[in-house]
Amino acid sequence: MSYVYLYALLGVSLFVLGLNALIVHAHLLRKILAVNVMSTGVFLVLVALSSRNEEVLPDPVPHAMVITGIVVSVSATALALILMLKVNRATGKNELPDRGRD
Amino acid sequence: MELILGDVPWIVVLIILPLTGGMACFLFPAISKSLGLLTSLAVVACVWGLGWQLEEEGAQRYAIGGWGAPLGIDLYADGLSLLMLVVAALVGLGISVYSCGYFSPDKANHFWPLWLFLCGALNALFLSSDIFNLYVTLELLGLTAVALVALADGAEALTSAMRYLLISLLGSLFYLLGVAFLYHSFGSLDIAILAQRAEPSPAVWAAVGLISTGLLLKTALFPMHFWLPAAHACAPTPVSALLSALVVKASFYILLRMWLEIFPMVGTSFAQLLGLLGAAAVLWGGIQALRQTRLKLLIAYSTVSQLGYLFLAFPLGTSLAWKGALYMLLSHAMAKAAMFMAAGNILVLGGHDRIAELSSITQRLPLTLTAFTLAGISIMGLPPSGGFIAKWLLLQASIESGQWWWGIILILGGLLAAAYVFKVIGHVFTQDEPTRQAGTLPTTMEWSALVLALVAVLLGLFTSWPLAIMEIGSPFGTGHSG
Amino acid sequence: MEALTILNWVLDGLLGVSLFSLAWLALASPDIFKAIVLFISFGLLMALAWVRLNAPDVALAEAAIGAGLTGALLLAAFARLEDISIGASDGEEVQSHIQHDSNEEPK
Amino acid sequence: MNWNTALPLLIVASSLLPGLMIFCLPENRVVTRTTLNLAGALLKIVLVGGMFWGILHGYHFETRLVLLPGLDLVLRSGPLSMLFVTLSAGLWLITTVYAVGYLEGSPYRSRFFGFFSLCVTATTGVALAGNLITFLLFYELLTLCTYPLIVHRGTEEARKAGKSYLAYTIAGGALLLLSTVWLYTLAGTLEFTERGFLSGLDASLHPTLMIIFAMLIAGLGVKAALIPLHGWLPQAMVAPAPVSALLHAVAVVKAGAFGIVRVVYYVYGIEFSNSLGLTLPLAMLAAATIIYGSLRALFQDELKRRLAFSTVSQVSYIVLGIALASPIATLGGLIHLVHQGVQKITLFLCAGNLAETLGIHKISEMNGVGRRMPWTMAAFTIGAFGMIGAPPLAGFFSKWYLGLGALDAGQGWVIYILAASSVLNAAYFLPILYTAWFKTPPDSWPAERSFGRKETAWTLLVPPLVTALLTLALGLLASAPFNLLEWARLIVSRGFAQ
Amino acid sequence: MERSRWLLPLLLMLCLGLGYTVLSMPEPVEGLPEMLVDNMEVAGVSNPVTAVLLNFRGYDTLLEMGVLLVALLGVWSLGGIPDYRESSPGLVLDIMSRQLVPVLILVAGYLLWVGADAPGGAFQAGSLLGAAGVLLLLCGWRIGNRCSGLPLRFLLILGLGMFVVAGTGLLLIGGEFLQYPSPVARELILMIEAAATLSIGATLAAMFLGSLPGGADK
Repeated sequence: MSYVYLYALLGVSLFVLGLNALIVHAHLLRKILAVNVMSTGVFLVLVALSSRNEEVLPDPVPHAMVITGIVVSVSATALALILMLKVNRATGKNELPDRGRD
Repeated sequence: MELILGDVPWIVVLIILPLTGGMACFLFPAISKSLGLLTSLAVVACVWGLGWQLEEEGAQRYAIGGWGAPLGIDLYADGLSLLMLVVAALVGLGISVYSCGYFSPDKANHFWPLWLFLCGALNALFLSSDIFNLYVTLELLGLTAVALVALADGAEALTSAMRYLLISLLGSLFYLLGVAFLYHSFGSLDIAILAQRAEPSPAVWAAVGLISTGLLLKTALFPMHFWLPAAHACAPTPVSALLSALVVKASFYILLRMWLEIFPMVGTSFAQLLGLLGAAAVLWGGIQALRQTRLKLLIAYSTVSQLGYLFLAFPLGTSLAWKGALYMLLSHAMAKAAMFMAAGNILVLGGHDRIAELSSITQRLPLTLTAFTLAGISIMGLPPSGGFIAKWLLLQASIESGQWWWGIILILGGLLAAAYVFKVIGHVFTQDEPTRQAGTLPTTMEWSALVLALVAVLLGLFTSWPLAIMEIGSPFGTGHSG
Repeated sequence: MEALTILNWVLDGLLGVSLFSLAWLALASPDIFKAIVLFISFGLLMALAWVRLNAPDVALAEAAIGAGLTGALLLAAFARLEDISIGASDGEEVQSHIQHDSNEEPK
Repeated sequence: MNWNTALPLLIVASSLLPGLMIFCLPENRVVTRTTLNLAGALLKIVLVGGMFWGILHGYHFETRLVLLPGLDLVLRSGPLSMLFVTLSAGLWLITTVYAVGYLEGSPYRSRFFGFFSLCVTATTGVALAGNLITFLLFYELLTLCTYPLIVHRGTEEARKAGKSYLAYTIAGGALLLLSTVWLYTLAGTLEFTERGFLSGLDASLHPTLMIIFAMLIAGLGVKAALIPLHGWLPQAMVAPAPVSALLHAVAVVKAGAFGIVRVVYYVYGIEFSNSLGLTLPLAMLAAATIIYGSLRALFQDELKRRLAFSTVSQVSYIVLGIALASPIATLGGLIHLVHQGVQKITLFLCAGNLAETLGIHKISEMNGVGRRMPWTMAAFTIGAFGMIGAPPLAGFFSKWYLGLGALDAGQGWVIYILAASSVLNAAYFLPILYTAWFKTPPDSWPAERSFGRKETAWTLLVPPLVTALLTLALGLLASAPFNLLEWARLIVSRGFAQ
Repeated sequence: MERSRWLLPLLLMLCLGLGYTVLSMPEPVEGLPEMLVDNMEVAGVSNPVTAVLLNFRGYDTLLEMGVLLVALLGVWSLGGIPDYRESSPGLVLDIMSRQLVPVLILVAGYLLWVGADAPGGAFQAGSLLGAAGVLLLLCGWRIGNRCSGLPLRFLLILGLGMFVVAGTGLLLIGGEFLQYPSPVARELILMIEAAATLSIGATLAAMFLGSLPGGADK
C-alpha cells in the first residue's frame, strides 16, 4: 500500500466533495469553485495511479493529460466567471432561478 | 480525378478546414459571413471526398504524427462516423445559409468564428478514436455551444447558458474520471486497443457507470434533461437548431461507439436501464411538449422525447436496431433543424412564438409553414418520411428480439408526437387575416428550412443510400445480438 | 532507512489531511472572499502534492495556472461582483447595450 | 422505362404533379388552376382506360421501387385494384367539376385543390398498392391530405371535427403499422397473393395471427367506419360538400373497406381466415354497424348528418359481403363497393346543391323543394331509391347477391339483417322525398341565390345528374359486355379455391 | 432539508465505490511507458512530458489551444463587462510590477527554452507571461488602440495557427499530419512552443480583462 494510493483516495474524496458542494450551494461562484475542486480531484487520481510501481519512472502520458486538463479547466472557469457576471447583471441575483439541481 | 481524390487525406482536412475557417473569421470579422458560408460548402465537399474514399477502401485509420495507436492518436472513420459527418455537414450547411440572414452585424462577428469552431469540434469528435482526445473535443464542443447560447441577450438565455455550462463541465469530469480508470487498468487510450484488452473488472464497471453518466448528462436523457428545454428554446434560432440536431447527438455518438466496442461484455441489465430511461424520455418529453404554450419550448421538449427513441436500441442490441436508431438520428437531425428554423422565422416576423396566436403570422409564411409540416411528418413517423423508416426498423427489431414492449413505446411516442405537432398545425386553418407586421423575411431563411424538411421527407423514399453508408466497416457487426 | 519512510508517511498524511480540510473550508465558508483565498492556498498546496508525486511539470502548471491565474480571475470576478451589487457600475454604457439587439427578444 | 413498369406510377403521378403545381399557384389564377385540375383528371381516366385495354390484351403492369432491403414499394394492376381505381378516377373528374362551381369566390382555393388532388393520389395509391407496406404508406398519406380539407372552412366547429378525425385515424394508423411490422417479422413478406400468404405458417402462430387480424381490422375499421370507430364520420360532415361527397362517400371510407378486402382475401385468404373463425365475428360486427347506422340516421334532422350515418351503414354491406365466406356474397360486396360510391356521391352532390343555392341544411327546411329545383331532386330520388334497393337500380343487385350469398354460406340470419336495413333505409329516405315533392314550398328560402332561368349553376347541376344516370346504367345494363358483374366475377373466381 | 436526506448517503456510497475501485485497480499488463522510452530518442526532446505533449499527442495540444481560443471568443462575445475600474495603482503595486514584469518575462523565456530537457514548456511559460500581463493590466496599462485590432487578434490565434500551419506543412512534404522528421524535430517543437507561449499569455491576459480591449467593435 504505497503512498500513491493515499493520494488517489484523496483525489476521489475531493471529487465527491466538489460534487456535493456543486449540488448543495446555490451561489454561482461557489459552484465554479466546486467544479475546480472536482477537476483537481480527477487530475489527482490520474497522476497518482501513474506512479504505482516506484522502481520505474512515472508514466508521462497522464502528466500530459493533466496539464491539458488544467488549461481546459482554466479556460472553462474564465468563461463561467464572465457568464456569471452577465447573469448577475441580467437577473440581479447570483443564483440560477429555479435552484436547478446539480 | 481519382488520383486527386484518392490520396488526399480528407480525414485530416475535415478537421483542419473548419478550424482555419474559424480563425480566418476571427481575424477578418468584416467578411466573416462569406468565409463561413464558404467553409460550410467546403466541409460538405470534404465529407463527399471522404465518403468516396471509404466507399473504395472500407474503414480508414489515420495515425496522426505517424506514431500509431497506443502511443499517438489515431483517427478512425467508418460507416458510423461517416453518417454522423454527413448529418453534421448537411445540417451545418443549412444553418450557415440560415444564419446569413438572421444575425445583426455585430452579433454575426461573434457567431461565425464560434460556429466554425463548433463545426471543427464536431468533425474531430466523429473521427477520433482516442478516449482522451474525445474529452478535449467534448470540452471544445461544450464551450462553443455555451458561448453560442449566450449570444442571445435575454436574462433567460444567460441563465440557461450558465446551467448548460455547469452541466457540461460536470458531464466532462465524470467522463474524464471514467477515462482515467480505463487508462490505468488497460494502459491505452485507443478505443480499438481497449476493445481487445477489456474484460469485466470493478474498474471497468466503474468506468462504464461514470462515462455513461457523464455522456447521458450531456445527451440530456430523461432524468438529466432539465437543462435542455430552456437552453434550446432561448438560444438564437440557428443555435437551437444546431444544439438539437448535432451537439446533443455528439455525446450519444460517443456512448454508442464505446458501447459497441469497449462495453459489449456489460450485462444486458444496464442496457435495459438505458432502454427504460429512453422510454421514460419518450413519454415524458411528449407529455411536456403537449403542455407548452411557446413554440420553441414545444420543439425543445420534442427533442427530449425523440432522444428517448435513440436509447431504445440499446436493450435490443441487434444490428437492425442500431440501424434504426441511426436512421432516427439522421431524420430527426434534419427535421428538428427545419422545425427550429421555421419557429425562428415565425419569431422574427411575428415578434412572439405563442402557439395560440400563430395563425395570423403563418398566413404570411407559406414556405415556412410547409417546412414545419413536412418536418412534423418526419417527427411523427408518418409514412413518406425518414422518421417512418426509422420507426419501422426499430419496431421490426423490437418484435424480432421478442422485447415487443419497446414497440409499444414507439407507437405511443408517435401518437404523442402527432398530438403536439397537430396542436401547432391546427392553429393554421383559421379565418384570421394575415398580420400587418412590417418587414419581410429574407428568402434564404425560409428556403433553408424547406430544403432541410424536404430532405427529411425524401429520406423516407430513398433509403438505400444512407443504409449503405452505415454498412461501411460494419460498425455494428460486432454488436451482440439478442 | 525505516525512519525516512515513517517521516514520508507522516508528511504525506499531513499534506493529504490539510488539502482535504482546505478544500472543505473553501467550499463551506460563509463568506465568498474567504472561500476564494482558501481556494488559492489549496491550489498552492496542490503544487506541493504534485511535486510529492514526482510530477514537476504538473506542479509548475498547477502553481502558475491553477493557483495563480484562476485565483486572479476569481478575485477579479469577485471585485466586479461587488461593483455591480453596490451599483457603482457606470450605468449608460450597460443600458444601451441591453436594448439594442434584434427584435428577437422573447416578450 | 417500358409501359409495363411505368403505367401504374404514371397513374399515381397524374394527380400528384398537378396537385403540387396548384399549390404554387397564387389565388387569383382561376383559369390555370381549373385547367390543371381537369387536365389531371382526364389524363388519369385516359391512363386507366389504357391500363384496362392492356389487361384485356394480357399485359401485366407493375412498378417496383426498393424501399428497404427485402421490402419494396409495389404498384400493381390486379383486377380488384382496377375496380377501385376506375371508380375513384371517374368520380374525381365529376367532383372536380362540381368543386370548381361550388367554391366560386371562396378563399384559399389553391390550397383546397392542391390537397384535393393529393387525396386522389393517395386513393389511387391505395387502390394500386401491391403489398401491405405500400398500402400503409398511401393509407397514412390519405389521412394527412384529408385533414386540411376537413378544416378548410377554419370555423371552430371544423377544427374540432378535424381534431376528432385525427385522433381516430392516427390511432388507427399506429395500430395498422404495429400489425404490419408484426406480420412482416412472422411471414417474411407482405406481397398480396391470390389466396393469402399466411396459410403456410405453422399452427403455433395461429393465436398471434388472430390478434394481428383483430388489430388490422381495428386499424382499417376506423376508416371503414365500423362501430365503435365511426365517431369521426358524422362530425366530418362540416366540410364543404365536394369534400364530404368525394372523400366521405368514396375515397376515405372506401379505402378502409378496400383495405379489409385486401386483408381478408390477399393477406389471410378467405379459406384460412374462415378456418381461423375470424370471418363470423367480422360479419356480426358489420351487421351491427348496418343496423346501428340506419337507426341513428332516422333521428338526424340535418341532411348531411343523415347521409353520413347512412354511409356508415352502407359501407358495412361491403364488409358483410366480404365476411360471408361464399363467392356470391363476395360478389355482392364488391359490386356494392361501386354502387354505394356512385349512389352516395349523387346524394351528397344534391345536398351540396340545396345548401349552395337555397341555403337549406335541414330536412325540415326542404318542404316542396322539388318544385323549386326539380332536376336536383330527381337525381336525389334516383339515388335514394338506389340506396333502398329498388329493383331497376344498382343498389338492388348488391342486396340481391348479398342475400343469395348469405343463403349459400348458410348464414340465414343475414337475410333478416338485409331486410331490416332495407326497411330502415326506406324509413329514413322516403320522408325526405315526401317533404321535398309533396309539401307546399315556403314563400322564401333561407339564402336563395337566383341563377336566372336555370335552377342553379350548370357546374353544380350536371355532376349529380351524371352520377344519377350512372346509377341507372349500372342497374339496367347489368348484363351488358364489360359490365361490372363480369369484372367482379373474375375477381371472385381468383379469390376462391375452385 | 429533504434533499440532503438522500444526497449524503448517495455521495458516500459513490465515494466508497470509487475508492474501492481505485485500490483494486489491476496493474496494466503492457503499459505505455516502455514503448515511450524506446521512442524517446526519435522524439527530438528529452523531457518525456513535453515529448508526449508536443510530439506523440500533439493533436491533443492543438485542440486544446483551440479550447483556449474558443474560451476567449466566448468571453468576448459576452462582452458588456464594465472595464476594470481605472484606480491609480498604489505605490507598492507600481514599484513591484516594475521589478517583477521583466523577471517574469525572463523566467518565461527560460522555462520555454528548458522545457525540451527539464520540467517546463509552453503552458507553464505561457501562464507566466499571462501573469505578467495581469500585473500590467492591474497597473492600468491598456493595449494601444492602434494595435488592439488585427495585431492583437493575430497574436491570439498565433498558437493554434502555428500548429495548424506546421501540421499541414509537414503533411504537404509527404509525412503524416504533425509528423516531425526526427533531425529537425527539436527546432520545430521549439518554434511551435514559442508561438504557443505567446498566444497563451495574450489569451490569459485578455481573459482576465474580460471584455474587448478598448471596446473596438462594440
